[in-house]
Amino acid sequence: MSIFKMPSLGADMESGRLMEWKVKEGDRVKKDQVIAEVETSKGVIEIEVFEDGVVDKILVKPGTETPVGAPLALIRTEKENSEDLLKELEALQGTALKEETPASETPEEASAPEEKMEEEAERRIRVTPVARKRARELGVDLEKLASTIKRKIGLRDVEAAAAKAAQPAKPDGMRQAIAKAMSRSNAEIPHYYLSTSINMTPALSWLEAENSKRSIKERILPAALVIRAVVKALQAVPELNGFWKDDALQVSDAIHPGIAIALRKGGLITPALIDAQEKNLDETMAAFRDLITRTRSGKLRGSEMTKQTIVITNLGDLGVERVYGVIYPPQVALVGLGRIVDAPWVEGDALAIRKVMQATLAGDHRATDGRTGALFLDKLNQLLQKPEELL
Amino acid sequence: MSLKLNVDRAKDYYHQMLLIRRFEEKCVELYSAEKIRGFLHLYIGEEAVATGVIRTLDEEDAIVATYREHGHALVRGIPADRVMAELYGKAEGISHGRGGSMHLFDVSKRFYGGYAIVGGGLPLAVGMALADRRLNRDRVTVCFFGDGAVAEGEFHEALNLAALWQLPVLFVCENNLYGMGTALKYAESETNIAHKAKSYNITSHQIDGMDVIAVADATEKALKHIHSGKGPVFLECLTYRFRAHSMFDAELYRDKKEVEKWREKGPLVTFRKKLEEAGLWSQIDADTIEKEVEAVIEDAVAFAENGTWEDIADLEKYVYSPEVAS
Amino acid sequence: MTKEEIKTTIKETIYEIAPELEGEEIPEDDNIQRSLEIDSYDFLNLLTELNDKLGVEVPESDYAKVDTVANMADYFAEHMQ
Amino acid sequence: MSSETTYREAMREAIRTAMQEDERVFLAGEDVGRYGGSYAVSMGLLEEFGPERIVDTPLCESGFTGAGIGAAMNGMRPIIEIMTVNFSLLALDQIMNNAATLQHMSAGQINVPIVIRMATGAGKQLAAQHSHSLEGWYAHIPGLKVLTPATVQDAHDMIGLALADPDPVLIFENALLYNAKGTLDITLKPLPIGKAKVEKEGKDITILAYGINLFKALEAAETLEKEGIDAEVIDLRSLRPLDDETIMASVKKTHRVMIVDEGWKSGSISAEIMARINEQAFYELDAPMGRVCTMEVPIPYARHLEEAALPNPAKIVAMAHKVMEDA
Repeated sequence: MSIFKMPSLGADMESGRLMEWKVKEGDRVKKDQVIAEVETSKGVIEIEVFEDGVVDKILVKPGTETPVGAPLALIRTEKENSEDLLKELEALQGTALKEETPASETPEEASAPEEKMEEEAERRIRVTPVARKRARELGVDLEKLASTIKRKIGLRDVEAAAAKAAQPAKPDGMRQAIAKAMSRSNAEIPHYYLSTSINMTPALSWLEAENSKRSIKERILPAALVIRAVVKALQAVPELNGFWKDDALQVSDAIHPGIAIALRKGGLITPALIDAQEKNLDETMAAFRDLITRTRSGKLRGSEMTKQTIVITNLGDLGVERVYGVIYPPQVALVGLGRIVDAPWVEGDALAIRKVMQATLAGDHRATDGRTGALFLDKLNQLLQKPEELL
Repeated sequence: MSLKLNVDRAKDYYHQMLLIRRFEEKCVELYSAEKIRGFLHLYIGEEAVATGVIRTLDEEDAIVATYREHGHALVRGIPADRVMAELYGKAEGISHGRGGSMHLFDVSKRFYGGYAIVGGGLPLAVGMALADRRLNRDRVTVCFFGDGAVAEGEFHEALNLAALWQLPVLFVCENNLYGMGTALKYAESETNIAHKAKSYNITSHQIDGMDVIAVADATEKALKHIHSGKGPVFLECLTYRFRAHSMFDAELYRDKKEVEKWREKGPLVTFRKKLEEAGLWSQIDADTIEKEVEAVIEDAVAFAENGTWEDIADLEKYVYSPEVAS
Repeated sequence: MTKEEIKTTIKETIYEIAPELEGEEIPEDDNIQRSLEIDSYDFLNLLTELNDKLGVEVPESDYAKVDTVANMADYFAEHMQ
Repeated sequence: MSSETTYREAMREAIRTAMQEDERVFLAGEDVGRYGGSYAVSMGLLEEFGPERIVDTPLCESGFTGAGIGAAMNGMRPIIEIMTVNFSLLALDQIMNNAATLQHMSAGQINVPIVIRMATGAGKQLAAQHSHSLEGWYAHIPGLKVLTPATVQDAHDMIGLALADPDPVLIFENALLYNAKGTLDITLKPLPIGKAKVEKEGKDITILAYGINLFKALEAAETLEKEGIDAEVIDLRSLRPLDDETIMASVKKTHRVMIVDEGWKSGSISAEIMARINEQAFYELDAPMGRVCTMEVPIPYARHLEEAALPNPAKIVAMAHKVMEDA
């Protein structure tokens, strides 16, 4: 038996609201299967189960705000019950289980006649007066809201809906999360920065030629090509891909680069492009596309919010030339990519105009030193000079 | 006849009693014509009491009356037109149409109403007298009430307090023998009300309420007693109302013959007889008085007819005093 | 399809790609990416969607010709025939 | 100038000051003089002001209340003490038919500047005939003003406010408060009649209370605070006129309301307040309003039964939860 708990999807996450169960009691589940959706300050995130097993008992009803670490469900697994687990189960059975079970039944019983009444009243939406007023003011569609909120709709629901509509990922919560993480980073991590100019003309020419052969749906963005190059460079210089934990560098074999994705109305999310080392260029582009789409629709998976081994920040679209990033702890490096600009470039003994991009590395000086960083940037440069090898 | 009766006085009493009589007769007519509504309690037959008492008072003395108080109001000098307008419910009425027949007030004449809860005015009169005493004002408060009030607790409470505190109150019980339709003998174990009052240690007299001279005479004596600081006086005036209790009263409770008998000794009849005996009747020029009274009443009706209705926007006026800067 | 209809289609597609712009006026003569904070990914999406709707595929070499709504409409109008 | 004193002493001090300042003020009622007042409010005043101004009356509530009204009509500023609200029913004719109506019936010719004080409330095992809470009932009557001092400051200030008022003012003093201690600052400008007071600011739920229930509500608010519920507690102070403005402002702030009412639920002041909120602030409500009232029984004698019948902090907390949870 194991306990499926509210995951911590970020160092600053304290609780989450279980929005939807994708399984029911008795369902067989597989490791990494998405079994629920949780609403956090960063949006709705799909969460996965970590073991194979059978859903034994669901402990938390949708709509419930639950602290990180609180039990959400019991999964029957082959794992032997450790003493600690037994204790925890016992405690659950003693409290949460007993409380939750009748609690989940009582309201149903209580709401049964109400539901009947609702049917008779052609399913009148129950909205408090002030919520109704605010909904009018804020332009919130109560019918729509009522389709997701099954209980009575109150002021808070309307204001939350309005805020969500205005800013899909609750920027305030996100801003705070970023603030916390960045403050911690700056306080703890001794950063060093290295920067190099990369001639992107060969890469872009190649890519243009490549794209001209493809349908619009198969086109590859320069960003994907650069991600692919960064990943390959990291394979050559693995010390930058991993974590600083317990005063030691832990290099990660898998490369899960967190890709900084801006939300148009403010805020930035860096979900992981999982197992990028296993993906060729097309797969990288596909994963990148998918990641952006899901980020913007608030449908990220829990693992994508927690597994990043390094961050790649590309602010080139905004016209920035150089990015000096702040490392997300406990990661040990961040790659910053600037705008590709036309610049004078010395080739042999001639001056030419080339497409040039500034690549920056922010490194955790506790984990690596400048030499490692330099090796990485050099490798990245080399890779981008032979883009056909990135396919 | 201890009171010196001269022509002026005779004219005055006759005029007052006739004014009440004609005014009330007019009220019956107007009520039947639906000009006056609500309750209308008529004083016809009892004119001698109000006239005898009130014409003897000083103008600083205060009057607390009942819901059968048109007569008292008129005798006190509240203009007949203002009273009539009030009965019409017009804005020009003495209470701007808010009081009606049962609640006439004119503080400028120290006429403090107009109470329609039997016995309710008595404690007020006690309090008014208490105030005069506390403020060292040598005034009397006269309190009129009917025999019905005698059964009320407030009657006893008020008499006790007035006597206990030796207050300047003149209690005038207009005993017309009926509390609405219940004869006194069915309401009181002791029908001599003056006796009851005596038990509170109050100087108390039973007098002929149909004889204005007797009433005035007793009042004069009572006021002397009160002004000398000897406490309240109680006058039980035996009288009779000729009309029903109110307009809507079939008078099943009394015999027409009894009414006829009392009419024979009605205050106007009695007074005329006395004046004739004294040789004064020929001097008072009753016809002229009659015409004067007719004119006053005609004017009053015209005034009321021409009156306006209080603006409904002002409905909530006079619930609380206007804001006073603190 | 008139040019105005094409413009309308372009704008509708922009709203689909960036729903949070809903209600905002889309300028016709400003650079789409810069004025609306549309990044290269969104831009690619926009062109992909328009390809589906209008049947015109814009090669990367022509990106400079479709930088504003007005230019884009001209481009599509020309290539749709 | 502030000092610690009891509710009783604060009231006595206010009466004393008023009597010193204004010859027209006198105090009358059963046992106010020689006995010292049945709740000892007037203790010592007879010696100071004499029997003409501290007037012992016989047991005749209607008589002496009516006398007070008459005195007020004729230039005095009487303070009538009715021993308890229960006995005021014997004076109801005078209060309701005379004091409340004279101004209107006389079209403003007469005003009645009387102050009628009475002890009110249950909680001392005095059973059904000595435990009424009818302040809300009196608040029904136009022409009257109804005050319910809760604090020591108001026990003092409301005497002065009531005497200064040109109209009849009823002061309901909860008998359990006479011994209550609190700060009194006689230099403070009194909050006018008809003004409620926000005793504790909060953002989650408004608790409206008056008289002794103010303290029960404040205690409940403390408990709620620990649970993370930030309650706003308002002392209504005056049940007529009611301070709609302050009530509605708070409703607009918290969107949740409950009322603590010492009276019975049916036709109570809490019902009136709910109705007004419905009329004036319906679209501010985020949950049905709640109220804690006295159970609808004549107050029983036995301690546990009496306690069960009355509002208390636990009931207030429970009702607050109900209102909070009803989202």
